[in-house]
Amino acid sequence: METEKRTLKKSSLEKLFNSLKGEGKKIIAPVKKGSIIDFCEVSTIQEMAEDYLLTVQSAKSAAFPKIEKLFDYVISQEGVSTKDRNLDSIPEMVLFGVRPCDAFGFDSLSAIFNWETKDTIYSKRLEKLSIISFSCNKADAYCFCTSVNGSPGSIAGSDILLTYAENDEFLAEIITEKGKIIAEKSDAFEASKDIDKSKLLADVPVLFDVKKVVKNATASFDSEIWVEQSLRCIGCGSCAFVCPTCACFDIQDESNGKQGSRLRLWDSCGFSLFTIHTSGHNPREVQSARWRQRIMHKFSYMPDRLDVIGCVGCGRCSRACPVDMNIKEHLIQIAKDKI
Amino acid sequence: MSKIGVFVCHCGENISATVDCEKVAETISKLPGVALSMDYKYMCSDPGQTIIKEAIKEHNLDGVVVAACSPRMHEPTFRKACAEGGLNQYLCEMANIREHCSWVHPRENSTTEKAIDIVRTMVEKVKRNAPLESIKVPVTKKAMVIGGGVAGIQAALDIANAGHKVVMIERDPSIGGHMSQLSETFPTLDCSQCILTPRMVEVAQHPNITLISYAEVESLEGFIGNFKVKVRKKSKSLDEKLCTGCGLCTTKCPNKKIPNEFERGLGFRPAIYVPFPQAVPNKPVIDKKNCTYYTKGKCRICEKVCPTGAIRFDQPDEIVDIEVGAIVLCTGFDVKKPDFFPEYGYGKYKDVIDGLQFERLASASGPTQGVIRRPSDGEIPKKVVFIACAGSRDPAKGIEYCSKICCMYTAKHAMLYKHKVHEGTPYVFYMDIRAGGKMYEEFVRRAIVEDETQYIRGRVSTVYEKNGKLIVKGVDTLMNGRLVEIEADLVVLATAGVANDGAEDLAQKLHVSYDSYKFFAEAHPKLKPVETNTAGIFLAGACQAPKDIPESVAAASGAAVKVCGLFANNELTREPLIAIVNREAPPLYSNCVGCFMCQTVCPYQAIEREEVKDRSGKVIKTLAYINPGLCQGCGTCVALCRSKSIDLLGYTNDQVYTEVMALLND
Amino acid sequence: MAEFEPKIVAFVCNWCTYAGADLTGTSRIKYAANVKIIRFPCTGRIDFMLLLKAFANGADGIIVSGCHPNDCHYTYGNFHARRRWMIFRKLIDFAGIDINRISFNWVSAAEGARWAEVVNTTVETVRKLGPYENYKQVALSIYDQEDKTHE
Amino acid sequence: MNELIAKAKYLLSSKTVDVVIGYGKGSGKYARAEFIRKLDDADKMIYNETCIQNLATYVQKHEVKHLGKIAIVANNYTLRSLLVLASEFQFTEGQVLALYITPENKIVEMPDFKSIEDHLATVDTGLKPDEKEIVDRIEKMTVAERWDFWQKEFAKCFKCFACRSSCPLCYCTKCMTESNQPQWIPVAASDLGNMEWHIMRAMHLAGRCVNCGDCARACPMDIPLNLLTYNLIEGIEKDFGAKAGMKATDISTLSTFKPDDKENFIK
Repeated sequence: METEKRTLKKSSLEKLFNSLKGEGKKIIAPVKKGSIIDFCEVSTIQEMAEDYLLTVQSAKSAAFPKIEKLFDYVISQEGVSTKDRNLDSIPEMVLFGVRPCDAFGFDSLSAIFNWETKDTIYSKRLEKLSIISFSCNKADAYCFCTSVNGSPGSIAGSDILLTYAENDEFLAEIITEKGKIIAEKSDAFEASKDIDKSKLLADVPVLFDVKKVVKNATASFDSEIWVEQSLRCIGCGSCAFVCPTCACFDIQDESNGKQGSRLRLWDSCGFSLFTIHTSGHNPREVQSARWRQRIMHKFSYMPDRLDVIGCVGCGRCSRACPVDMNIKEHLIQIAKDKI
Repeated sequence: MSKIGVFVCHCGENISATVDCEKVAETISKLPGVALSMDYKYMCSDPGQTIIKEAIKEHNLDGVVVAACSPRMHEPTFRKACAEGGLNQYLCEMANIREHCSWVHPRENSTTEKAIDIVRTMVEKVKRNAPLESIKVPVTKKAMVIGGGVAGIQAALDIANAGHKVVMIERDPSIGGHMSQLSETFPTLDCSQCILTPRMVEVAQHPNITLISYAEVESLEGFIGNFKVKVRKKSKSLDEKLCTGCGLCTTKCPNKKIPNEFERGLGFRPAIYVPFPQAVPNKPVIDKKNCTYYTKGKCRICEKVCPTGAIRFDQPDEIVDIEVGAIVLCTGFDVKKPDFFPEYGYGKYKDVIDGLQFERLASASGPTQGVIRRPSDGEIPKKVVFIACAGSRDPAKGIEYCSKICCMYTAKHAMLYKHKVHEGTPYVFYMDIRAGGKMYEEFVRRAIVEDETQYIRGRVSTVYEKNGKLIVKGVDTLMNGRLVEIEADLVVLATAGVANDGAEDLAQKLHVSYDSYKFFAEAHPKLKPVETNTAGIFLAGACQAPKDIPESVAAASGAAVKVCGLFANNELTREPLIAIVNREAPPLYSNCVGCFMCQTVCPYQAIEREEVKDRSGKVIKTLAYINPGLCQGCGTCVALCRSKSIDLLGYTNDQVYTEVMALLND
Repeated sequence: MAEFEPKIVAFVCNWCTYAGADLTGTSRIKYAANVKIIRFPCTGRIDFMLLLKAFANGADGIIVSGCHPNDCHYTYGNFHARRRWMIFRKLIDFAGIDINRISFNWVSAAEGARWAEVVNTTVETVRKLGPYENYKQVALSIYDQEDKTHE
Repeated sequence: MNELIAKAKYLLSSKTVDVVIGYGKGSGKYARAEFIRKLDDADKMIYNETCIQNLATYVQKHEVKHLGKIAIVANNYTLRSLLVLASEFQFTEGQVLALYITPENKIVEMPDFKSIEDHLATVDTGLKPDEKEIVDRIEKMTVAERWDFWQKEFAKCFKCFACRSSCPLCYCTKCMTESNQPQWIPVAASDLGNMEWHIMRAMHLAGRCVNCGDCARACPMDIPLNLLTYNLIEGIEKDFGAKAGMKATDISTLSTFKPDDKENFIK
């Protein structure tokens, strides 16, 4: 649908929130948890973090939780009987106050999960998910959304995008049907005023030409650069786990021997055993090969096969990295003519 | 799915009285992987065992659980039955529903429920059992006896007479040990030399015994059945093949004033010498520290006089490798040195001597031809004071134990003295008289009654010299602590028996453990008195703790039997319930990262280093390797291993983990 | 309401406590049926993870028992185990696990009566403490974890 | 820090080592590890209060090992980690040259274990007062409070294993949590999986942890993992008089015993 512009008074934000709550939706919003800010379920708008740039974790868990039950099983003398999970148990959820980069992240996620066959559970979660995002009016040195086809005010992936304007108002963009329904039900929005959105957004300079990254990465499988860049990397999974677009998972059974559940769990290509074969052979034996995989997957394989970039430039991986593997720097380096 | 057979035993009424065996069998029959579950009155009876054997064939079972008594009772029985039924015996487990259930609980549902839990747990375990083959280790049927004292001699002869080769290593130039220094022996007072010498000769002449005297162990490698011992043959400066033992050299040696060790310094010997007349082998060695040629570079008289030209001044030490299957340690003991008793003036006053010195004085072959003469002036002492527990049972001196033999030899000394010096008076200061042993108490009585030895129960505080007499000050605790002062002509200390110098060093070379007194430690104080905790290495005699002759000999024969038992088969078979380090395909090779924290927890030194090499021979990885010959299967390394690279067959991680789950999840 | 019957697992060594428990049986000494024994060659073999696993699988209490010091069939196994427990016990206590639910003992092959006593006292202690609810909840969490994603 | 840069250049040009592992300016709070192999790169090197990562972690890293002989900028934690690694036969004397930087910013070369041991013997390696204080605070809680405290913390964990990867002593090629016969620890980052993982990890560091605190710093969810090991370090020193990483020949606390180890809970 055509994006509708409206206005939302800051004072009406709670009205919007409560109307969503009123519909019995599960509302997930940034919350201050001790020293960090993370996405948590909230029941009042006051629980939301006052002032935040980004949460430590991305919003992906709303559609791709760190643990997803696929089915239950029981072993008896007759054999194994399975019980599919009940999709109706998946709740109506709202991501409230996420950033455009997070919303944008779901595009790449969906591209992966619904690549050849549609992933029912993921899609069901997405279907029941509404995203009300807030544009960024500030950014930090790790942000680079503008270099990867994103923007602090991008509407991609959101149902409603709110951009804070002066005099306690938000410029509200109702992007989808879902958004429209929410807006109508809430009755919190007012007629649009003529506001220049671009002035309200954080300034995130474009640092590299992503097309060059794609071109160079694809052309440099055997480059020394991967070794150079990854010497510091200690092979943990923090980058992948906070990433909005990392979709690698592991399938595991949890059981007490007689009955159990099959689970889908987050996994990371950075782990040394990620690709190890039963034979003992590991096609990505060293960390440099795993680092290359991480970059190539996002900037070569995904554009090539799924026609999306596997990165939204949120910079979470760099913030989370214990050894300061700053992806922005590495991408700038890769974008250089010769690598 | 596995095919487990479960056999629930009523044990007559013993189990069925409180456990509903039918219900147990019936419930278990519903478990996944259970092909057959039945109950029977007496599983251990012949018909019971036959049922199992036939069921294995009929249902083609791949695991058996016998729910009956304790595995400590009948596991061997049922494993044997399974083996006869064509099932690997380690695929049979027992569920203990008698000792641990029916006998300790009343007839209630809970008891039957518990029985079901126990059986279910073993069913889950046995599903994860692997067929195991007992370990076979080849055995080198040759023993090494280290130490040529009476214990060593006994052990060597027993093993040799059983038809096995024996190599005897003796540190000194001659075998015989302390017993050869003794005059008479308690409680029979028969001459020590007379009973020992024939045995010494027998050793030398025995076709199965190779005697290597004047030699010491350098190092030990290998494990039970397969030891490699490096032995240093100290240079005797002599070609033993040429030497006839005529002894001319010893008479012609100009340097004759060297204190004689054998005589405990009460006599002298030349630089080239035979320790004592009945020495075996009876060929001299040159004492390099005292030989004029070695010290000053000239002399060589012995070389000149030797009729066969056997002297070899340039002879080097020789290192020989000897492969043996078992080792018997008989390195004996020593007695406390003079400096240990300043208060008794030992080392200060010539006439304060120790027990062994008295033995020499009393010995017909000794420096005084058996006449008791005191060292200072050769006078015959009129009053002799024997001080028992000189050092022993004295925490202040760091020796808390009882040296055990002193009470008896002190009584013997008193008697010998009295027999030789009728007018003399022997005094004995003692703490307690410990005369446990056949005819021992009677012996001490004789010393007191017939030979009028004055036994004074009390300690001696000091001994000092006053105009030619030794004043012994002590108390008589039986006369409520009355001070006693004796003007003695000779004082004999029953010095504490202690571990040999270098015992610790030897123990470390052989990987046998030793106690805080440096005596070698037995594997179990009651049930394994002659074994060490290194399989294949045995103990005999006073290297373990002070022992008298009969004890040493008994222990020696015990050790010899253990060795013969080991040699009874060409291979030794061991239960395969041992730890193993996992192996993976390259490039990992194993989960083991070679931290070797397991090495220090192993009580058996079973964990070795194994190097994984590439084709070029370059070491890629160093891994732990567990020697199946040494591992006893305690599993301490398994629990410690962080990467879970070690597992214990029969109690694998998978098995015990499953047991926990099965026990708690019905 | 029926009295709470705690589930208790006993990790014992083969040579002392297991034999001791056999003796309890041969002496026909009665004790609570709540305790079930798992046999190990030696206390040194008992992995600390197994204790956690017992709780995770619904045990309310645990008994660990082996040879008295110096009596170990393998000479040192129980000494190593003792150190392990000294450290592990402090750690899990610090992590908020209730160490009163774990009873560590030395029971020799001759102490049949003592085994019965160890079992009965442990059962009583744990019965007073009640079911180990918060651990059970955490253990079951695995099956409904996804709902806790945004807690 | 020019002295350090000069030292690095000398070590490289004189072929004493093939790589100098040091610190360079980071993009965040902390300095980052730099692997200096070319002389010009040495100019990147810095040393200041932001340089706290325990670089000993890299000594075990496959790619770094293969760079050749290593010089490593070290603080006391790094030195102790090196000695623990040495006592566990993870590298041999002479493979690693430690460049210890004194509080006065003087560089001390420590080419062998003895020099490291002698130095450590002179420094205070005990828990810092603030560390003690936190441990005491938690110990003072009731069991229930401690349980809640840790459950809240563990719930944050998503098993990225940054704690493990950042720890110089977590060098197993296949961690216990990855051994799956049996699957000791649930793979899922569930409450149980997380608790068991963190307790297991702490236990595997008992008597080995040198208290560098990198596990806690590495955790993206800010779980105070180092508290678990603080608590162990305290107890192990009290009960066994042991302290990790003081000698290259040390035997780890859990790999040995004393017949007279004193406890009060085994009945």
